[in-house]
Amino acid sequence: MNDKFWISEQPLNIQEVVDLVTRREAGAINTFIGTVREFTKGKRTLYLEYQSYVPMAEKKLAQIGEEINEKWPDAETAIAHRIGRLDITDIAVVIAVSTPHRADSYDASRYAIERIKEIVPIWKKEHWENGEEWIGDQKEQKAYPTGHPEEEDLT
Amino acid sequence: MNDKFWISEQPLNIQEVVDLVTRREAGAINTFIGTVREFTKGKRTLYLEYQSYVPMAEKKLAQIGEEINEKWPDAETAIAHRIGRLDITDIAVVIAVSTPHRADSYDASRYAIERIKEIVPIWKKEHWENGEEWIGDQKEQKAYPTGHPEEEDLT
Amino acid sequence: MNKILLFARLQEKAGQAEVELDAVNKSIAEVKALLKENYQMEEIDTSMVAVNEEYANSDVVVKEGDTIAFIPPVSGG
Amino acid sequence: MNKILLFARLQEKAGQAEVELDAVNKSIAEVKALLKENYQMEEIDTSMVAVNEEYANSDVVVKEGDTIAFIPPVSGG
Repeated sequence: MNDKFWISEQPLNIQEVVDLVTRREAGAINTFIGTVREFTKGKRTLYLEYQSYVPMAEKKLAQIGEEINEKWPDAETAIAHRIGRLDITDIAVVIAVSTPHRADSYDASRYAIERIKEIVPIWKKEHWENGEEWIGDQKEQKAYPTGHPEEEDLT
Repeated sequence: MNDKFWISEQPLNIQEVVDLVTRREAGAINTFIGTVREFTKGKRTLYLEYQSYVPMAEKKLAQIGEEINEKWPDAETAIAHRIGRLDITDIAVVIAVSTPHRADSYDASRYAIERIKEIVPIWKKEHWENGEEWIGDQKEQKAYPTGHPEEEDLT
Repeated sequence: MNKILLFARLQEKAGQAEVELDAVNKSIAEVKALLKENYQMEEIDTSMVAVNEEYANSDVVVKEGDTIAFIPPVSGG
Repeated sequence: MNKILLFARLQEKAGQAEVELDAVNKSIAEVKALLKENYQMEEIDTSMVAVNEEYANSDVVVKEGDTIAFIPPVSGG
């Protein structure tokens, strides 16, 4: 576990992530919380299972923090991602970015979630009433790697 | 106090606001947390004092929630704003917006904070080492109502 | 009679948060002028006005029992 | 010898999370081909590869002790 970027098998605590970026220089903290949604394109999810290549994932989360600091030098970022079995409404990811002014906190937080979906080795398996499937390639909104990809919503 | 939109003299609890918008239909929750920043344009703030026309402010916060639902029908919004004396790093406002998909949660949350600064009757008095002043007209980034307005940062 | 509410700098200048005034049948513009004169509050010109907790235009006419609030530029968030 | 890590669908298909393999002096492309053949894993073609926890190109040559991970399209968040 990195100090501000980590993968956890335990439920995530929003306040804990926010505390890591709270500071006297910041007037704004944007937080993105990804939760498990019940319905995706009318299909009912029972629960999700997240798997990760943990040491690499934590490095990649930290890299996202560095990328943010290149783009927004005044930003401070913390990211926690949960793995294992998650039920509907459980929190999968918490991103917190603090900046002196609010516009940057929104932009940097948005950047973080997009990058997570691109480079961080974490995989989600959806469990439905009639089956299960590892989801991938979310940026292209299709399930992977079925023969004919099924449209999947972005979280 | 409205159920999801309220003014409080007590410290705000982020989790409490997030809980109000957590639901099975949502996969994304964006939270904006406004905190008291120590320095604004090199000037050191000792503490802030917030005042509000409470019943009207709560109505206006609820109106922002309605405006959000006109623009993003699937969104659920909760907003709490603290008043009274706030020290550096204290939380002044917590906005939480949940939506099925993440893009809307960011946009709606941003909309909320901009509207708060336009229509909600809450005022901030900055206390510095050498004086104090009621701040106003933040959208135009100037202090109000001194003769020659001093540039003020947006939170 | 009407209750007039003052906030932030207006409140400090008036030295009170609330003024009782008979503004019945006066327009908001007239009430503004009255307060500006009585309390030397130029800031009134840049304030919005709310009648019964809702923003109101200058030509709205005050009724018995209406609560009028002067809302200097807000700075929440 | 080298440790090969498999995740998500690749892991299920192989029936194991980890394979020991001597890939020294082979390129990543060659290791991919080897695994694809041995485990009938077409998904390998659309996977990224990491060597020692960092993404690596197909022409990178494996050294003794390197850990190679096959990263199917990710779906975190």
